[in-house]
Formats: sequence, structure tokens, C-alpha cells
Amino acid sequence: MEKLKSIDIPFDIHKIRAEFPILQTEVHGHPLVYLDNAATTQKPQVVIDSLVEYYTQYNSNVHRGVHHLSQLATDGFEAARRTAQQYINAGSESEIIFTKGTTDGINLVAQSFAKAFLKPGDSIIISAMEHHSNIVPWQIVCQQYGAELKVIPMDENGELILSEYDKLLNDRVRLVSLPYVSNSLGTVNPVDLIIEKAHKSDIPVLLDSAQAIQHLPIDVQKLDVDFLVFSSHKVFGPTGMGILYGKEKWLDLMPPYQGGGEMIKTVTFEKTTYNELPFKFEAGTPHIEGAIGLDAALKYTQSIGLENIQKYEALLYQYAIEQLSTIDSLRFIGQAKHRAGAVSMMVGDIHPFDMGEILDKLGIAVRTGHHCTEPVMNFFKIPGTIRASFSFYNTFEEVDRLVTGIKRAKAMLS
Amino acid sequence: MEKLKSIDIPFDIHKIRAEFPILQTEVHGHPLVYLDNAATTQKPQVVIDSLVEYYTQYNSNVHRGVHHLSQLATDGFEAARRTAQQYINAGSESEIIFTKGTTDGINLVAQSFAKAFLKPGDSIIISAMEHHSNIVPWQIVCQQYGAELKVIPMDENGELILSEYDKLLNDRVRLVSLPYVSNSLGTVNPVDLIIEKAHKSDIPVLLDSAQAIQHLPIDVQKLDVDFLVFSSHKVFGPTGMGILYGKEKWLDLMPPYQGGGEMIKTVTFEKTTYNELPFKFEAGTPHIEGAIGLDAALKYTQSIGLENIQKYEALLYQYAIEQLSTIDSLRFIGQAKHRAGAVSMMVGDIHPFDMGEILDKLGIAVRTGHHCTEPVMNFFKIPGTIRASFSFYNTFEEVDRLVTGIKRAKAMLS
Amino acid sequence: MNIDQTQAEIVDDFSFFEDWMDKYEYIIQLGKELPIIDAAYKTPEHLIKGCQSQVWMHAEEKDGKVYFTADSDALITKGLVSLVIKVLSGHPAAEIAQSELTFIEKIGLKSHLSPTRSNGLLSMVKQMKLYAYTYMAQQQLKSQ
Amino acid sequence: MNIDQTQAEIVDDFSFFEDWMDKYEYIIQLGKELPIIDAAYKTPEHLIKGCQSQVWMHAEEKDGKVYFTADSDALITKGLVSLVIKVLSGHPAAEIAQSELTFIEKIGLKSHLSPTRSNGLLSMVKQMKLYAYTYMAQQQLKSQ
Ligand SMILES: Cc1ncc(COP(=O)(O)O)c(C=O)c1O
Ligand SMILES: Cc1ncc(COP(=O)(O)O)c(C=O)c1O
Repeated sequence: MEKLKSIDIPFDIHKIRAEFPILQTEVHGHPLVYLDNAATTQKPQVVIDSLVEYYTQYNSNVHRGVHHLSQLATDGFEAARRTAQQYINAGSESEIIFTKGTTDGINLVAQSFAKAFLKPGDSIIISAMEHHSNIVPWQIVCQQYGAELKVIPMDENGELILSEYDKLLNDRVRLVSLPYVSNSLGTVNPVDLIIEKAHKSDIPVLLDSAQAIQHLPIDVQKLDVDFLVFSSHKVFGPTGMGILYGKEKWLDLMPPYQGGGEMIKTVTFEKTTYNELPFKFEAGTPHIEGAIGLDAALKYTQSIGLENIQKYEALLYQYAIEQLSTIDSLRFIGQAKHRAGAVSMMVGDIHPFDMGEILDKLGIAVRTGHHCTEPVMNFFKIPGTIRASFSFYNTFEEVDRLVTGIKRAKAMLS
Repeated sequence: MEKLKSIDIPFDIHKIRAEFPILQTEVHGHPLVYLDNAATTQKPQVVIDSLVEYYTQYNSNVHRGVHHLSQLATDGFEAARRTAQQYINAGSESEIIFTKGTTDGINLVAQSFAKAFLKPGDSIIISAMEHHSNIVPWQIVCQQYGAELKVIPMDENGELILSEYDKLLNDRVRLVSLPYVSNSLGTVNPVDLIIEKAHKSDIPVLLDSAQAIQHLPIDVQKLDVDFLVFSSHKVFGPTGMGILYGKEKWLDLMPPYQGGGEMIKTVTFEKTTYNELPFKFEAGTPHIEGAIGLDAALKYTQSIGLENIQKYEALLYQYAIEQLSTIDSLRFIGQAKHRAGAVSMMVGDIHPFDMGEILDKLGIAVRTGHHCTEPVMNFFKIPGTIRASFSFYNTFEEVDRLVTGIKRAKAMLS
Repeated sequence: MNIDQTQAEIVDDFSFFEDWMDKYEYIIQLGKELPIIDAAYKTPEHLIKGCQSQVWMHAEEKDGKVYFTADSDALITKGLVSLVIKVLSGHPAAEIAQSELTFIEKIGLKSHLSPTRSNGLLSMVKQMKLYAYTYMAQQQLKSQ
Repeated sequence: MNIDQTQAEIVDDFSFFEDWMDKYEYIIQLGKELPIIDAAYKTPEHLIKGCQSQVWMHAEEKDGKVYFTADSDALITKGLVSLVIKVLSGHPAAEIAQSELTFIEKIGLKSHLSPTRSNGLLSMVKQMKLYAYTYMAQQQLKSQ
């Protein structure tokens, strides 16, 4: 810890922590050490305030309303779309679809894309390190349309084997869908390369960015990615909200996912004409409050600076790896060269569940289990891992507390 | 107004209004008269507080977490499910599915039910007074499965013609879906009778209760309804949240709607086993905050008492009809004997859009247009209506202001 | 009066009214001065479909100047169309195309109208400039 | 000692520890006293699958009393199983079936354990009572 000069740290961590009310709380008599950020992130006061402000000052249904509140709500809602657009540098607002979250976004693409493009004998490529949310939707459509699900394998370090990916690419592949960053291994995948290879065969790529959006600056135009999804709740925004970015050229060709209010131009019982993008994919009253909260969250993150966050988190991650390595019989699950966010581990043959429970009693929140990536656990032949996942509001002292906690639990459980 | 003795009014309206911060605000220099409750309802302080409390004290991802915050969040989330269950008197918690809202709920049922039961040549029955959200999802599945969409017609008063409904019922009908209360006409449909008739032929019924849940006490077991959906934001809760009630016997036979985290038991790349109810239908991180806010909203409404609300609103509705009737050349669109919530009208041939804009400048929020029920507008051959929709926090004085406002706007626009 | 002079005059007119209700009265009044589109032109091709109200518009060139006629099913919309026509009609295509309609902002229409309405207003202006550009292109073709 | 006496004793034991860490130490210790299930019974049929850890359990009747053996892959779970077995094992089926396990609440397990864990504990108890009822049913059949 002492090695780090304050000059290395690009922001005032104490000021930042003060902005997150929950970080001031205690758990079982200890100050909370929240290291479950890959599951969900905590919210800064500005996000909480934005929700309160919405409901106390301008709550109303959006679009089509002539009255004042409806105008304010519509303005706020559409401003959030522009903030999200700018955040990932999308070319147009109409490429930004509000969803319920990552899972909802993947299901939307899976269903609509399949309806437009998937034929018997086609295939969809995913990877060996998927979250269930990027497996099951594709299993469902593959079964529905008689297509095949193919998997890019990984090695013992938790890195995708790109030579195997090359072999899977052929003219029956309709789409490649994979995580930017793995939630259980921390692996940052070489997505530029993966997209480039797919595009050589005109195959679109979806990036599950649930674990990337809060750690890395993302530029969809530079990546040239076709679809990108993330969840608001994992990037300091409210629950029940997410973003699907899709290139207009694809979204235009895809049928709507859900039917209802907002997504139509005209309706008769005989024939319905759909609205234009992005509304075509947004049936029903949207999660207005969620959009407004996400807007505040993205602006907050931008005010700190994604580059600063990335720099700080890299230092923190490095420190965590170093310190955890000092624990006897601890082994990391996932040792990719390029990692971010989550550190997964096993300590001897201690059951992760036991470890998690003891750490909790010490005020340290980690997640244990398969992290919705059962195939990853099967690959490593383990029941689950202990996962500590970091955010920019975590400190080096908290890493120390984690290490001390694991040591203590280990003593009890060995 | 003076005719009403305070003894008739079952609660202290001033105390209630004080609990809704937004009702204390001004619009264009006038105290806000919010009469757009059918679009969305305002939130009492307890609901706003519940969100703040969640994010400042126990925000965390639910289920599977060993740590303290995750326990609290899971407890809160599952408590909300029980509150909703009890609110509509469902037989079991596993029959309560959290959705994004009414539209999401209808789409879920349409897709999953159709996948399990809809065959070419079958039909689905809806009604002439549907919201688009109860038309388009059925159009989509009917087209997909080669089934036919049939429509129960209505009369000039906006009442369904039940003798025509009888004629539509036959052994190729797979499901009847209709609104409990119409959002553009205010009609309260005789749903007991409609359900009874359908059940005689073993046909399940879905009730779109988006406009019923905030006005009437609902008992799904007494109604014996098969599916019932509503939106949180229309019953004083947060946006992005809704409830689907479904009888276990149906939900068990229906395949999941979305794939992802939470809805699975085990996942391998070859085979996925789905979780049990209600989780089978809840893929991805749920809208935890939304559930907690809905919980607070339903408890708040219960503390006032649905019977009291119904009684007060009936008086208010009656008063509004009486007072509006005094306006020359005003005609009501929808004159069903049994009505609740919304009053739709036209004043001479004044364009509703003009009327809405002038009323807004007087601080009165009404909605104008087709209210997502274009077929209803086509039926009455009008471009739209002026719709005032009431909640229990509206007052008799507000009705007076509406009447005065319409008179003034009429003078300007004639 | 050129385009900017008319704009200045309108801003002046509106400054008399303190209350928005009065401004609306005035806008509605202006609707009655709208040069009404010939019934023959009230066809789908001349329709600018807004979200809640409809506008039909027609443009004609005479002596190097562009004249607009229009109608709407809503009175306030009609008044707004009338305002814009008052500013732009009867001027050379080039001037219309290059004009900057600052009066909309100045009289507070943009912030006071519902966005549905003000978006409608903006798309109307866009449509009128499009007409102007079309005439300019035609002149260009003729002169070649 | 009958079931309630054992419960009282456990409550007493736990009252010595102020800190939950000490209670966990004790629970883990108890796991080591668990009568381990015969390897032959460690089969899927004997598995009570929890959300994060697994428990195998076997029941046997001898001289009118029911004896339980078990195992788990997690130490804390093992300790909890051990606790429940300590209370219920070696008693007549009828007593097991009718027992009320108040000690779980009393020593604060229900509020301190993760719900995953405490739900697991409850389903374990349920399973044990089910065994007991099964034996009672068998006795009933025999006696007819
Ligand atoms: C009768 C009816 N059905 C469905 C809906 C759609 O509800 P939501 O937009 O909350 O999904 C509404 C709300 O506008 C409605 O009034
Ligand atoms: C890589 C990845 N994909 C998808 C998801 C699903 O996100 P959500 O549950 O917010 O829909 C997660 C979150 O757990 C994730 O980490």
C-alpha cells in the first residue's frame, strides 16, 4: 500500500466515497466493504436525488402529452437517451433502445434477429465464458429455428482460443455474441480482433458489456460493433433499466420484439404500422425514472472520467492480486493477461459458501457460487468461486481487509 | 359541491394531498390540477422514501447472495411479491410474476401461451375498446401461428355487446383478453360474466387491469380469472415495474418468455433446466427498487382502503359528469352505465389538442388524442378526445377548475 | 418588409402580452388571417402529419417570390402556421432558404409550446425551406 | 435427554458466545461430531440440494428410534446438520414428527444465517420429519 504515491491516484477517493451513502453504513458492526460490484453497483447521491426530483417535481407519462409535466418528463427521458448515445459514442439517438437490462437486451436481439435472419442449419457463436443471459436466449432461438449454438473454447487461464474461433467462422454463422469482460473470470476479451474477424465474413457481433461499461471507455463506432448491451444497475444507475445499442442497418431490418403502446404508428384491428426507431422497440410506458437515474449516473461517471476510473481500478486490481497472492493455498480462477473488475478464487478446498458467510460476518460483501456461469465452473471442475469485484469507490485499505478476512476465515475453516 | 356533506367523504382529502409532494407544485403560475391519472399516477412520500431507503441502506443484487445486503434486498423483494399476492388475493406467491408493466405482461402471456397452445385456425378474442397493448401482441402471435384475432364489438355508449361475444365463443378459441376498465371510455366491463361464459368452454381469460387496479378492489380467486396484468406506475408505484398474475396450472404449462440469469436451475451448453415458478418467468436481475416501491405503494393504498377509494371516486366521478354536463355543446365519448377513472369528451368541434394546450396554460393537466386506442377513435369517427382521469387525491374543487377551464378555452377556441 | 423586419414586428406585437393566455388569443386570432390552401391541394401529398394535428401546405412561385397557403384542423396550429407564413411568404426563395427564424425563440414559443407543437412548428419551417430550395434548384436548371 | 432438553442445552451453549464469529467457530466444531453417512448412501437419492451447498442424509430405525447420518460439502452446513441431528436423532419417530425446533430461532440462527443457509436448514428439518412420518406410516401398516 505504502508504495503507492498519491500522485498515482487520479482522484480524491475520500470525496468520492462520501458521495455514496451506503458506503457509510456498517454491517455486523463493521464498516461495509462492498466487493460485490459485478452483481450490482452502489448509487451516488446525485442518482438518488434525480429520482426524488423526478417524482416530486415532474413525474408524468412521456410522449404525446400536451401538458407541462409530460413535456418535462419527455425532455428528461429523451435527454437520457442522448446522454447514453454520447456515452458510448453512438452515431444516432435512434440506435439507443431502452431495455430492462442486459438480459432483456440480449433476448430482444435474439428473438428479433432470429425472426429476421435465422434459418435451419444456421449457427450462432457464443463463448465458453458466457453469463447464462448470453446462453439461454440463444439456446431458445436455436431450438426454435433449427439452428446450432457453437462455442469458442477457452484455455486454463480463462482466455478465448482464437484459433478455434477462426475455425467456427463460416458462411452459416449468422451472429457472434460474447462478453466484453467476463463476470466470473475478469477476462477482458480482445473484442476488436473478434469483431474484425467476424466482419470479414459479414457476420454481426453483439457485445455483452454488462461488466465493461463501468470499467472501460466504450466507443461503439470505433469498435464497429453491431449490437451492444448493458444494465443501468451495474453502472451506478437504477434497477430495471438497460441500454441496447444497435446499428440502424440491423435494427431497421428486425421486426419489433414486443407490441403495445409507443411502438406503433397506427393501429387498426386489421393492420398495424410500426413506429420508427428507437420507438419501434420500446413498447409500453417506459421506465422513465430509470432513464432519468441512468442519465445522472452516466453524467456522474463522466465527471470523474472513464480514463481516471480505468487507471485507478487497474492499480487497485493489481494491488489486490499481489496481496491475495500472499495467502497460502489461494488460487485464482481466471488468470488472463488482460483483466478487469472481478477476481475469482478458491482457497484450498474451502467451500466458497463457507468463506462468503464468514467474510460477511466481518462486514465484507463478496459473492460466492457459479455467478450465473455454470459452464465456467464445469470447465474448472469447481462448485463455485469466491468473487471479489471492484469499483472505483473501493480502496486499498478495503483490499487489505479482504485479505485479512480471508486469512481469518481460512484459519477457521481449515 | 355544497351538497356533499363531509360525512360522505371517507377520508381527509387534505391530509392525503399533503402526502403527494408533486400536488403542492405550480404549473404556469397555477396550482397543478393533475387529471392525467390514467396515463400515470403520482407518488406519495412513502413510496419516494422507500426508494431512497433502498439505495442508501440496502441496495444489492437479490437471490443467491450470502452477504447481509443481499439478504436484505432479497427479503424486501420477496416481501413485495407477497404484498402483491395479498393485494389481489392470489392463491400462491409463485403465481405472481414481476414484469416491466402491463404491456410487458401481455407480451409475455401472448408469446408463451401461443408457443404452448396456439395452432393454425385457432382464434383469440379481444374487444373493441382495447388499448394498443392488448391488440398488437395478439396480432403478432396470430400472424406467427396462423390464428385469427376476433373482436367483441361495442355499442355507441361504449358497452360491449355480449350477445356478439356469445357468438364468437367456440372450440377454436384459445384465449379471451380484455380490459377490466377501458382507459379511453371509462367503461367497467362485466368481467365476471365474461369470464364465466369463457370458462363454460374451458377458455382462459386475461384481464388487462391497468385501469382497474387503482380504482377497484380486485380478488383474482373470486373472479376466477386466469391471467391478470397491471402496471406499478398506474397504482402510485415506480415506473418500469408491473405484475402478472397467472394461475399455476397455466404458467406451469407455458415455456419461459426470456432466457438468462435467475430463470434457470442448471445450464450447460447442451441443455438447460428451467427454474420453478415464479422465477421461470423472471430472467435477469429484476427491478428490485421497483418491487420495493410498489410494495410501499400497495401498502399505502391499502392503508386508505380500496373501498374508501372506490366510494370517494364514485362521488367525484358523478360530480364531474354533472358539472361537465352544464357545458354547452360538450358531449361525452363513452356513456356506459358502469364507469370509473376516465371521462372522455369533445366540446363542439374544438380540436382536443387545442383544448389540452389551453387547459395546460391554466395549470390543468389532461390528456388529448387517441389514448393508444385508435380503434375506439375510428369507431366514434373522431380524431381524439379530451380525457380527464381521476384519482382519490383529486378534489371537487379541481373538478370545478376543470369546468371553468374548459369554458374559458371554449370561448377562446370558438 | 423583409423577413427580419417582420420577425421584429412580431416580437414587438407579442411583447404587449404579459399573460400567455393573451398570447394564445392572439395566435388563435392570427389563424383567421391564414391564406387558406385551395381545397384542390388539401391532399395527402400536401399533408405535414404532426403527432396530434394535421397541416396541409402549398407553395407557389410568382414573379420570383414564393407564396405559401395552408390549413390545419387545430386552431392553435393554424395560428402558428399563419405566423410563419406571415414571416416567410412573398419573399425570394433564396431569402427564405437562408432565413433564420429567431422570433420563435424570442417570443418564447419554443419553451412554452408543448414539444409536440414546437416540433411540429420546426418541421413546418423545415418543409418551407425545402420548398424554397426546390425553387432555387429549378431556377438553376432553367438558367443553364 | 429428550428433544426439548437437548434444545435447551444448545441454547445454553450458544449463550456463552457473544460474538458471532465464536458461534461460527462452534458450529464448525460441531460439524466434526456429525455422524457421517455411509459412503454407500452418498447417492443422488439421499441428496438434499441447497442453493450453494449439498447435503446427503440417511435415516435408519433401530429399536423404535430413528437415527440420522449425513454429510455436506460445506463446513458450516455440516455444523448445522450436526446440530439438528444432535437434537432429533435417536428419538421415536412420533416425537420427531411432533417436535418443535425452537432452538433455531432462539440462538438467532434464523436471523443471522444467510436466507439461503437458513432455508436450507428448514428444508433439512422438513426432510427429517418426513422420514419420521414415513416410519410412522410403516409401523401403522405393520400393526394392522
Ligand atoms: C387499458 C390499458 N392497457 C394497457 C396499458 C399499457 O400500460 P403500460 O404502458 O404501463 O405498459 C394502459 C396504459 O396506458 C392501459 O390504460
Ligand atoms: C457478463 C454479464 N452478462 C449479463 C448479465 C445479466 O445482467 P442483468 O442481470 O442486469 O440483466 C450479467 C450480470 O450479472 C453479466 O455479468
